[in-house]
Amino acid sequence: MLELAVQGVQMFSVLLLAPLLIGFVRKVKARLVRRQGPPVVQPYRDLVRLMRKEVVLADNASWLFRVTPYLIFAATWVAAALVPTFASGLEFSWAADLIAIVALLGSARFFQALAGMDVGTSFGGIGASREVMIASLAEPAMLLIVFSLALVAGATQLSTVAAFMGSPEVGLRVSLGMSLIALVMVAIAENARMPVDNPATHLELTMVHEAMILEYSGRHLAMIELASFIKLLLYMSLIACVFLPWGLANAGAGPQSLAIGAAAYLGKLAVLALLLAVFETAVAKMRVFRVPDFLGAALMLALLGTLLLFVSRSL
Amino acid sequence: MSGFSFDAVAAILFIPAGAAAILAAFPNYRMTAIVNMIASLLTLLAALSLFVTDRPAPGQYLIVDDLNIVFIVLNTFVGFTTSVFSASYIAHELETGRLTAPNLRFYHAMYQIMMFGMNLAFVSNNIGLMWVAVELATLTTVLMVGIYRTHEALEAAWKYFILGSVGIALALFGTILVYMAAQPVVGEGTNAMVWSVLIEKAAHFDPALLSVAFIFLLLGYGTKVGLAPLHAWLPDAHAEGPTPISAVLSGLLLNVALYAVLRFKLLLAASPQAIGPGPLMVTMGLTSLIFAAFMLYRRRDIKRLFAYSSIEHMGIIVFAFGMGGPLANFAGLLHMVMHSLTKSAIFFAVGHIAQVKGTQRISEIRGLTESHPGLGWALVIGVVAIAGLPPLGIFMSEFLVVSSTFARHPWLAIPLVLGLLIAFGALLLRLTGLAFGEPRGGMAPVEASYVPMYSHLALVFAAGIYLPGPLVAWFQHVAGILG
Amino acid sequence: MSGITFDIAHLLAGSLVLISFMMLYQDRLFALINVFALHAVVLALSVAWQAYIQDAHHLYITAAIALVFKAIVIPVGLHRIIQRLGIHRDIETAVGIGPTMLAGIGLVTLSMVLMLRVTPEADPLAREDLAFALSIILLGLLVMVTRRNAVSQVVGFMSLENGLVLAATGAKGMPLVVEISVAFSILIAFIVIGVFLFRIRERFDTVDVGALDDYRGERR
Amino acid sequence: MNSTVALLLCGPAALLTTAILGAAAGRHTAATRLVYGAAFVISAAVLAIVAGHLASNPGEAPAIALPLGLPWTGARFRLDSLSAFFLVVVNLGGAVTSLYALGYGRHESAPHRVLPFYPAFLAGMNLVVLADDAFSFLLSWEFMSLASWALVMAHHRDEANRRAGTIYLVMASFGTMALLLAFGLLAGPAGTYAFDAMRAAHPGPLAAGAVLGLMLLGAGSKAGLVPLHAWLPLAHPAAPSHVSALMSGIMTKVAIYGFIRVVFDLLGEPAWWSGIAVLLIGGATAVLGILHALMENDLKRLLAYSTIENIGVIFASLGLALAFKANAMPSAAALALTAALFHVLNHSFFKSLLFFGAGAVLTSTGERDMEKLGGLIHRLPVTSFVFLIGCISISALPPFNGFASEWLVFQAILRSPELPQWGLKVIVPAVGGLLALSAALAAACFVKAFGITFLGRARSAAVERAHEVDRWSLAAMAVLAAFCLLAGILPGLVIDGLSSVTLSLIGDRMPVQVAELWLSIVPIAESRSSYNGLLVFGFIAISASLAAFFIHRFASHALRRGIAWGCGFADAVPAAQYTAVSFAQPIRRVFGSFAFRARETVEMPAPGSLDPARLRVDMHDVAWEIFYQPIAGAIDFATERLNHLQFLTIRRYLTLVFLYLVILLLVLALWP
Repeated sequence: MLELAVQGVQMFSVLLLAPLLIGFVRKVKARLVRRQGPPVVQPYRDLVRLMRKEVVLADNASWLFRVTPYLIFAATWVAAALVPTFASGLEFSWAADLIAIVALLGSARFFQALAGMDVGTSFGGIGASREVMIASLAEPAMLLIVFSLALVAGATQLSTVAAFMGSPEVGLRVSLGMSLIALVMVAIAENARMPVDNPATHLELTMVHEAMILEYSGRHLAMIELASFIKLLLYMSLIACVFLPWGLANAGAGPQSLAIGAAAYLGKLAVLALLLAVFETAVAKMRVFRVPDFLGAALMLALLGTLLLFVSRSL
Repeated sequence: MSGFSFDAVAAILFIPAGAAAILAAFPNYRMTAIVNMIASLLTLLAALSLFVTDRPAPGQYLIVDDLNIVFIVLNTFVGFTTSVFSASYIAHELETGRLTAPNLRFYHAMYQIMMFGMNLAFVSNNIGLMWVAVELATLTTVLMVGIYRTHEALEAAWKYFILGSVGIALALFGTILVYMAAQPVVGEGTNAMVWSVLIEKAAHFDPALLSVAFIFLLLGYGTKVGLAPLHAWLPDAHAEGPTPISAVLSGLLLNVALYAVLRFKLLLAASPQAIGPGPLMVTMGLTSLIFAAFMLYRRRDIKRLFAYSSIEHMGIIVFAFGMGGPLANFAGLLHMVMHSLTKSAIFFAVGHIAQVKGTQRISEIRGLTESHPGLGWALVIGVVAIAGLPPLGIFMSEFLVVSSTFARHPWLAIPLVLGLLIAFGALLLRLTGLAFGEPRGGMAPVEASYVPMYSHLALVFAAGIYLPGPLVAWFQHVAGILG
Repeated sequence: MSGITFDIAHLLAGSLVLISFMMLYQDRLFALINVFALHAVVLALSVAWQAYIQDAHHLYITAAIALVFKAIVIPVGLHRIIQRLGIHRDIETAVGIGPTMLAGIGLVTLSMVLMLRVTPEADPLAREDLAFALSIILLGLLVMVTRRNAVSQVVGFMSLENGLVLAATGAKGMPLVVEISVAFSILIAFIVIGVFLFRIRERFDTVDVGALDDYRGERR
Repeated sequence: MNSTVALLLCGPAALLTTAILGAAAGRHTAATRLVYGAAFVISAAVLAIVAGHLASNPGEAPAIALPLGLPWTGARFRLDSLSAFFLVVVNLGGAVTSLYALGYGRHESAPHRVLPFYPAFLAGMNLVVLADDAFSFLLSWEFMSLASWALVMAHHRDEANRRAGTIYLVMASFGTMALLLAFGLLAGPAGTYAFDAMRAAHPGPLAAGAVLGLMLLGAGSKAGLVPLHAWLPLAHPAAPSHVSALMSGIMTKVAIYGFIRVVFDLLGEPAWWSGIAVLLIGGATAVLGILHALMENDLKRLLAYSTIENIGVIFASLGLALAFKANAMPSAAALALTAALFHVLNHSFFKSLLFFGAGAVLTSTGERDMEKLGGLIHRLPVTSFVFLIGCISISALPPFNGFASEWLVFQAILRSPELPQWGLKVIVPAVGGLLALSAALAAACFVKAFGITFLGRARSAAVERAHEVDRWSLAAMAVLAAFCLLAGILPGLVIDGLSSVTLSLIGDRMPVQVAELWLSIVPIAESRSSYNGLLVFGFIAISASLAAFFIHRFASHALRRGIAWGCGFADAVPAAQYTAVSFAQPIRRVFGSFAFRARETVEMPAPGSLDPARLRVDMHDVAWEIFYQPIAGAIDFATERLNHLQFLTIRRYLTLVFLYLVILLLVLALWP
């Protein structure tokens, strides 16, 4: 029973925390460039405002265009709900392992790209084609990372992986470091952050994610925004639970350990968000056709990590 | 006819001979075609009766054994169907005036003489007699090839004649050598030429003489089999003569020569010290196969195309017999029968096609399956069959040849397979051009019976699916004889 | 058999080979035909000699056939044809005389080597005859392939047949069927060639085979 | 017992009679309905018989030998679990295709060229799967090729189709020759062509290697492995769409059956390296296939190329199974083999579905070129919906079936560290990376396929006139879409169904899945990895509808239609949309240079001139240039040289004979 509760809490906490995280990142970034910046809760306000607004739908938009936001939101949310945040061994964690989670995000992207092409403007096309190009490199990299994790932990089940990474016998492995770097790079690309994409721009020719959702407005846009917030949170909690598994409570453990877990989790998020903000203010956005090199590097790192594992094993 | 009671054997010789005499003297040329058909039918019946009547003991001149009975029946059957086809074909030639009435009488008389010659070659137990018969058949076909008297026809016939008679000479020398090899063992006189006697005593013959003899025989008769590089007469003779003759050449005359080669192969195989005939035949077979396969690509004349495919298949058959062994020999026999039926059927189709389209140039014939479905699809089936695709008979023989060869001598199978593939590519290319696409050329309907064509194809199809037990047993026995 | 008979047979056969060589270096049609006639005569002699020593009387017939047909009828006929068709009288050779002769010598040695491999217990006369016959046949072929002119090819072909007759008669007790067949094949050959020459006369102005070759079925 | 096989053989027999009927009544209007109806009934019947057999006595392998075919072997047929599975694949596909064709066939311009061969094609595939001796197998195999060739040639007036047909049949008989040689090795000099005899005889390592190579050539050329794939994207689209579906969805699977039958069943224990070749070829095929598909603008050719990709995936996991089997890791081998077979089933579903959709587009618009389509989602609502499902499934996205099988493949790859050989240890994850890449590219490819074809605005007038296709076609597509979903959310059932096959071929099976909680699938252990399509599907459905409900409950419903944003300019013409080529451009930039030696050249007009600047892209099919053109050139050269021999003078021919004689005599003279 407790597990079920924990699972529920987890699901909704993800939902609630995501905007806050974005708000926090934005605040920090503003601070770093000596701006006041919007309040941390601004994203919530934006969402609510968008919900209230009417939807302006392009003439040519089809039913797919209207269904997509909900599908994207659902897929992303389910994926996020399956990643251990403050407690592992969740009730439904076995419903999908890491590969499945990646694939869920993939389906979300699939629909987003289609929606981008639905209206029939060139912007949607640009966004969609660049998005799939990025994905076509990010996904294999992600899967190779999964491989190396699975080779270390002997499982693709996140709870197991997390438990293993928490345990002492992990030791310090070069390949894990490589996978971590690769994972970070992939996460940046997947969440359309700098330097791959600029979440703040509206200059059509440089944007990827924003171009796809250019035609969205009102509640639809809200759904999509929320989904992208959740996605960022998801990747952060993924990194957290795999590479910083400390304090991760086991579901069914006592309330106090759960509390500790929650606290640890918030701390990790804060740190990661801080790092992200600093990084983003430090780097400049790269040309679209530099992105393949960036992701190619991630891919190579991941592969290298996988292969190095055998070496380190044999030593 | 030394020492038979009646017979079938006498019949299959005398019917054609008699018919030839009648036809030569026959006043009404319109009737000749029918007489020709009837005679061929009677011969066929006589040949079939060989199964029921008890087999006569081999005499000094004639013999009927398991080996040649296959050939005889096949020969008379194709001879009959061809005569049926030739009736309609020749009628058309008469209308178009390419042939005149006297030509026609001559043509039919020659046809029967040729049948006589071939039958005689098959039943003869005497290597001298066999030689005479083969030459008789050859010379008659020479005359028939030249019958149109066009430049091309004359040239083809002349080429055929010169190369053919050189072949004659070489074969004769080979025969003499065999006699000389036999004479010290068997003793002087006719006995030293009686095959059934020779084969018993072959072990004691002088191997050196036998080897030389076999080379001459292989070249002499091989010229008529059309093995490269002795093939030169074959494509033109096929292309320029009347189509029924092309059918008979490919379907029968090649077999006659092949039969002769086989007989002597047996003789040689019986003498251990002599050179093995296998390697020679394998080499010649492969050469012919690959050479013909390449030659298929640049052909512009439809009949010449299929003439080269005959060379290719003769190559396969000789290769199979060269390989020897029960599987390969079985395959060789089967392939030979199937090839005769298929190739003659193809030539029937080609004859009608050339008549309705008024040309033999491949480039001027298109989309037959649209303009003349009956002919077009017959051609498609024929080519599919000749290319060794299932479910037609040649597939089975090629299956056996290739697989058994690869299991025994992998390195021989590679060129074999390559040759088959190259040839297949060429045939398919041409077939696509002929049978498909926008129809081109004459659209006149065909006034001819499809019966001979489709009956052959039906037989080939049936054989590809099911070989009746007796036939198999019989083939296997012969394959055993061939060693 | 006694030495002398053997020597005579040997002599005749050998001279046949020699005459074949003579054919190789004829460069005029008439001369070629005459040499061929000589060839036929010598053949007739050697066949007759064989008939005598084997006392196989049917061989006399063969000798007669050879004499009558090959030494008389055919040469005369060929002369006629040449005159009627007005063929230019000299022969274009494809290969020079010298190389041809060398090739001829090579062929003779080859046939010797081949026949000497035959086990000795075979009757020596037969072996000698075979060797000579084989060389005559090869030389006849050589004539055919080194001459461009149809008539000379025919002649070469017939000298080849002479070789066959020699071999056949050398073979002891070979049944008559062979001689008959040889004669009759020559007969057929001659008739058909004659027929051809006529047809060719209708169509072309020359029997030069090259002219025929212009009408090859497929032209590029 | 053995009557089952006899009963099953009635199916092909009936189909062949139908073919004869079709040939007889080809031009008659009722013939279409008759033939396809009959084909549907027969396939369904065969399906029922197989199901009955599996239900009543699984594990038994009834066999029968007819006095046909090769005399001393006879025509042997056998129904073991493997053939049963592929029979299901074939006849399921056959039944649905016939259903589709009941409607689609009416638009056929030359029915008399399709009706006779369609049932024959089905019969051929059935026989291949049932055959139990080399002769019957090859006969049916080549017969299948022949029938499909005839179908490709159905629209023979089109030059391209004729070329496709020719190349196809040549490649097919090349493959048959390779198989023939392989069987020759297995049968041995004695010529024991029955499969059970081959099973008994264990070839040596060299022979086994040769057989494996020949099977890769033979089965691979039919299945479309790179570089033997060249015919496939030409031939599959050339046929009428329902036939394309059969060729791409089913016939390639029959080829895979051939490979499994020989390599896993007849060949006995594999050598450890035997897996490597298959793995590498499979991975390369997957990536190259999907890259070609991405560059393609012809809808049907795009689908054909994506078939090549899926074949690559299947072969890769077959190679994995080989490697595991060779190293005595039966459970892992069973996992890999199950993944392969599962993907076989799935691909037969969604590829047929997609080809049906392409056919529907073709009939309603007359266009195959995506650049002339667009906006069809408004004209063909149902078709576009099922096509979308097909696209999701083939892109390996949860919760549909494509993902389930690819997930299994990855799980199998994750067992690779247990392999003893270093080569395999390193190669397998690399191949895994290739598969992941191909999966991602597949998603991109089908975003393009669906987006350009069905979304956006109409690019040609043909689309404006388009209207939804007939009920038969829609029914067929709907059925397949349903299968895609079911196989995706209930993979456990399929996996358990496949257990008997892996048991018979490998001697082990995956753990029983139906027992798992909530029908989730657990390849090894729950702590290790598990996936539950049903639950994922449920979650997505629930949360999506929840979200929708809350939004519509509490947020605004207001909705206004307006023109799309065009940077302030008036509504641009449809031509201004992103085209298929431009969509593929980024990926072409990334992968094109090595995969197609793609080169982009920009021609700028002279300064001041008003001509447009031009961007030209030239891409090459590398495989074609490396493998096929040289061969064609060599043959051309040889024919040119040899052809002179047709034009010699008689004297020269005589010289040939003469020389040949002299040479032979010399040989004899020098004979020891």
